[in-house]
Amino acid sequence: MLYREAGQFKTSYTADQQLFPIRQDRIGVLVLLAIAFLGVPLFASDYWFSAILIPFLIFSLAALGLNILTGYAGQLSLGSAAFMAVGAYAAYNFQLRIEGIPILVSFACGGLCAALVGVLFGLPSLRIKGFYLAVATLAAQFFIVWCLTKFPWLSNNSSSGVISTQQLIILGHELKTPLEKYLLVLAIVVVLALAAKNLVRSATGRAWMAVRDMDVAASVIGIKLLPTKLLAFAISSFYCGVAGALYAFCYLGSVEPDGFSLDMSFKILFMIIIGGVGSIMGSFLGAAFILLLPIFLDVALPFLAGLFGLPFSSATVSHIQILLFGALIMFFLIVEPHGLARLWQIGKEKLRLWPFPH
Amino acid sequence: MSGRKIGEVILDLQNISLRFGGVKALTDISFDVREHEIRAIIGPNGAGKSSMLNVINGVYHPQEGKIFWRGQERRKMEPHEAAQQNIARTFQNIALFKGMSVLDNIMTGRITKMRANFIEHALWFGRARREELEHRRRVEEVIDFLEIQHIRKTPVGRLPYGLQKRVELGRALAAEPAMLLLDEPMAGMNVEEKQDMCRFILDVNDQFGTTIVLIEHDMGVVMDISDRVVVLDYGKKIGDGVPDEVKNNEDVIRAYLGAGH
Amino acid sequence: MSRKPAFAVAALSLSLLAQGVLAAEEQFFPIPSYRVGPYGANGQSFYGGFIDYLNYVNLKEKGVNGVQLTWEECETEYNNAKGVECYERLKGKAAKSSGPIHTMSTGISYALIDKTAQDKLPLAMMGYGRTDAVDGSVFPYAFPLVTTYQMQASAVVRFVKDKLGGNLAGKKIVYLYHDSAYGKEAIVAMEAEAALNKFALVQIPVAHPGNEQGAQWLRIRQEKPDFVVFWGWGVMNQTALKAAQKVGYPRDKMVGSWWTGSEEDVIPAGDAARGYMAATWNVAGKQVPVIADIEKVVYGAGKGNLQDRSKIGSVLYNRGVSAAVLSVEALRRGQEKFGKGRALTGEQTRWALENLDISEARLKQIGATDLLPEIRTSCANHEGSGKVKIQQWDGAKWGPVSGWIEGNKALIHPLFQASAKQYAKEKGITPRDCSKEK
Amino acid sequence: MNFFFEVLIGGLLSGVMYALVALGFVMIYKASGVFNFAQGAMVYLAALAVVGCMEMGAPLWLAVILAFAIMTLFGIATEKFVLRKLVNQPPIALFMATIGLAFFIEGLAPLLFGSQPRALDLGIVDEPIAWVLDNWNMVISKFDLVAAAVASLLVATLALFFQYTRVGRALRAVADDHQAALSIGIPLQHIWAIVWGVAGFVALVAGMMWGARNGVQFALTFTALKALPVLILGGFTSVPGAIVGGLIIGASEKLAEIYIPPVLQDLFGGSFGGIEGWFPYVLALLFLLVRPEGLFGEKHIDRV
Repeated sequence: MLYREAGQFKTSYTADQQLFPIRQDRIGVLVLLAIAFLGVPLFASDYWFSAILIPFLIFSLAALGLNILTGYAGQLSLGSAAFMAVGAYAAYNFQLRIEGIPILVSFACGGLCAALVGVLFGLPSLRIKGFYLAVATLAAQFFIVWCLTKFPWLSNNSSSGVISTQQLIILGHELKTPLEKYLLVLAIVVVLALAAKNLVRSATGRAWMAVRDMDVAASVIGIKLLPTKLLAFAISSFYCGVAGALYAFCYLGSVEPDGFSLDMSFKILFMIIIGGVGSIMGSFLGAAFILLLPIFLDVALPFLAGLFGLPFSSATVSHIQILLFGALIMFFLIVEPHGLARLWQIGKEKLRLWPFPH
Repeated sequence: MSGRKIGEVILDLQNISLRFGGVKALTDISFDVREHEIRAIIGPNGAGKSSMLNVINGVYHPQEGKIFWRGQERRKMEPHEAAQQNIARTFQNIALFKGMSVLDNIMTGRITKMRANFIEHALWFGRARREELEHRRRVEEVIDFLEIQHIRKTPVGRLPYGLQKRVELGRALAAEPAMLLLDEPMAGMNVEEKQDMCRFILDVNDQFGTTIVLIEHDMGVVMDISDRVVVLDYGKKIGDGVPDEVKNNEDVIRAYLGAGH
Repeated sequence: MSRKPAFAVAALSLSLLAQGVLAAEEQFFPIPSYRVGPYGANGQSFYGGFIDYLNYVNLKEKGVNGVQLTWEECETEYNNAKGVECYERLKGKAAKSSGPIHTMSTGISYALIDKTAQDKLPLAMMGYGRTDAVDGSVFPYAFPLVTTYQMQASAVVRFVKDKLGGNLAGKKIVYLYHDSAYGKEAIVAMEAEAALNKFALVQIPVAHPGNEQGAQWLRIRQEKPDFVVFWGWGVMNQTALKAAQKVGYPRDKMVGSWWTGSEEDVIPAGDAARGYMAATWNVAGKQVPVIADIEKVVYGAGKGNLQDRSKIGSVLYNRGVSAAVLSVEALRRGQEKFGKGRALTGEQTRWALENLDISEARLKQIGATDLLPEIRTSCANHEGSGKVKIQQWDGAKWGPVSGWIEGNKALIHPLFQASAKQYAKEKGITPRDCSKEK
Repeated sequence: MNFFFEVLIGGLLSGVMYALVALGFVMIYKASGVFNFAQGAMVYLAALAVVGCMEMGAPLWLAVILAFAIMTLFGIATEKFVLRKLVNQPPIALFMATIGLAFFIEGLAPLLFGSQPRALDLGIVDEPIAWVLDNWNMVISKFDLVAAAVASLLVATLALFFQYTRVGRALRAVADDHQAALSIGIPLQHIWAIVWGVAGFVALVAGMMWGARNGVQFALTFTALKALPVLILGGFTSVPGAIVGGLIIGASEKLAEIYIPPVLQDLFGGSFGGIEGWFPYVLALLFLLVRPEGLFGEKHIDRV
């Protein structure tokens, strides 16, 4: 009975409306944060920082952004990567063109630019719904990437359109090692995740979910549809934009517009499907799953092949990887359409009763 | 029915006509609603009752006619503007937010009364926090009133039909409406549930003085609780008056018999 | 939120595994390769050839002066983020010893430039990647070897000039390119050549992926150019050839970059590709002695990397071999300096790549004539050659139609230096003094 | 002016190729309400199956029949193992599942038939028609005309199939009302399997035409991206919509590629072009703002 709510009485609405109303959750989150900030840096290698943890956090943030739009406000978008691109290029240009602007301010401005563009492409959402809107967001995906290729000013006239990001200097200290970058990304992601959690439990979040669940009823209650949807587009794009800036500055160090491809948008979409649509935690679980699965398959498949003495060529292994990836997505949708977050919840409910079966 | 006193005309509909493409849904309908009264709209299936409610709270825009709200002519109005003028409603087919809990659904009902912006929400600080507490208190009053304390954290999708109807009423009540539009609040309920619902409607009307416009099929209920009844058939008004008057109206009897009732 | 404790434990165990001790006489090659996705077919031939040659050296001469060659592949799918993950995964093993890293992707190379410099691992970009890295004073660990997009474009223009009777003044050349970093790189070179040779240059971009080029080719028909210089990619190549046929533009008035000149690029276009020309620095075919020998030795021993042996001798297979030849020659050069029979660290390999001297005679000795031009690198010149050949597709195979053509170094290399200088400024790098390097 | 018409006609004929792919989407959406993102991957699989069978020694006609059999089997398997299990899920979940399916096919197809790009020779030379070229100085490709003919034939066949066969009528009934369809006496599952079979057939035709045009290779999956704006323009449920939408998209994107970049160049300087990637999408988007249900889609009224 590790996870027991019984006996935790709420005597005020304040107590009931805490970020994590259940004591075990509060402790769990604190422990998790302690591990992430203090524990991981002690043990993880550079590989884990730069190849897994940093991209995991960045993609979690992007998935969180998409989840706000798709999971909470119910507007399907296939253009997340393009908004990341806006964030990345904007942050680069703020650093480049404004002398002495702090890097964090650049990131925030990158996010704001992405939010602006997001609002622009969110405008059609008043008239267009569902798949039609999804396909319309593809317009954003292709158009934005094209603009970044076509206006050389945006990439500081680099002949190829590729930008190399500036140094990360915070309070006079240059962040160079993967560990330092990891801590920076972690801090930003934690702050934004908490903000997102606050948003979705407030009136803003309720308005989004109302629009998602039944837009006519929402408007009858007094929710203005267009501003609500646009706010979702703006905040979602802001998150994606900041994620894009981090992707450029803290992960790759150099990006080209084509890198923010449709494939990447899909990847982010998969994260929220697998992780759980309409769940903050699901965004993190999904990002972890989608990033780790191919790496796991990469390592495990040749091993398995060797075990059974199958003569798999590298190409075969790679093809099987893609195939399994697709199969797993279908499997998840069939078996647990609410994603890993739901599994986690079921697990918690089991724990509540454990060790008694009922 | 103690403290209730029927007041002035609060809503006046004049010569309303509504068309979808070539189909006429409402034709030249006029009637009024007085403050604090319970006004019923009845009629056979397809008579245009729901369309009438949709016109009142701005979901549909009639091609012809005038609407006066508290003596002022309303221009073309959107549903959320109706909500801001304190008109709340429930729906024939329950229109709750399925993914949210009972508490959140009812909290949503108070959205027009909340002032904090999204930045305050994100920081969960100051006004946002105060408002959340204050409105939670009001919502808990509604929950107490409707006797649904035990299910406040349950996702509405998991509730039985009768309770969902009650939650939907709660969401409308949370807005502290001046006028409440109820679209078949008792459809599909058993006798006990109907009695409960009647009690709630009368209590709302009595305790808060809320004006109620009600669509209902159960003639017994309508005749019992409403002050005045308007009867529609094929999008036209065929009767209007106190229950006894309407009961004896020739057109009304014909329409109902003709429709198989 | 997430379950990072599990991560941490796994991270620890995996990193320990990754940094397992390598035997002293093994030279490790990290290979971030790709065999699936849109360009998977290209990667299969290239990395097949690369690995086959490493195996060949192991089988034939027991490694480089006794140092066995080992490697590990990681699938990048030609995707930048996956490429970085692969690099980070492989780099642990490469800490002890590392051969040059070939990504065969401009995007991945860009993402690795800073990282490799920081980790002191040598990044080879043969004919792709960040071209201003020719200036080794700013990019000590990046090597755009053999030729760059700009030098290649310049060489192609020189070839076209020859074809058109030695004078380009008043002629018109269309530059049809994939609208991406890759396609845009060569624009500066084309513009510089146009100014120098006084020909009219018409630039026509094609949006990715390029499976529709109706409008572009109607425009080319309208423009009536004397030649089309073609910087295509993937499906864009076949589509261009088909579209050229569709509007009746002669294929033998088209010259492409080396990404457009493999069997994979022309076979799907069928008959439409006959007569088409493309740049390359390695000839195709099994008549090259070392290629024939690889088939005999490696495939004879059942250690071949390719399932489909028909690809042996294809342009990209041979290019993979040429990349491996160059890498192995670099190891030899390094061992001469740092000790024969010893594996080289990344830093030592870097020195070797910067001090390459591969002559015709040496190439002949290892049976690799025409697989590579002569190469002589230095701190100031990480390209080392700048020469290509032009080959032509006769409907069944690629055959060379020119000797080695060198791009206009005097025109192009200053562009690199200017660009590298700007990069150094942006990044706060103090360039090395090349006169002090040896 | 001559040039303008040349571009216009070329664009219209390209549009036919887009419509071929879009038809597959429409088939499945009409009958099962599934937005099948895997249609592009199915085009790839079908074309690969044809060249794969030919490489194993089968003549073209046999390869086509075999490929059709493979596509049908594949359709039935998809229905049985994926869609049937997702029946009561929201449409968005089904959409996601088809994205998964697309990945599955992209892994499976090369495993079965190899991944190297190959040519598919249908015996039609893609050259300008000499007579038109001589008399009008206009380039009109033989291959494109054949493609247009094939597309017309396909649409006619589909129309006949829907109009005059029992299965076809059942399919139409399903599109209107799932309950009503049951009364015809064909189980819904069978109908869906048949729909996927038909979509497979459409994919096969599209795959062969595109494969013959650009080579059989992974990039065939991108054809789906060309079909999406066609769908929004024409409406997801309309066969004529797919054709007309295809023609509009094809013509306008070609004209745009020729005539818009010079305007942008005058405005901003620099080099533009390559706008084909996004132009159809933006066009479709603008169109949607005016008519949210597409050209031929049904108007949707919110009922409460």
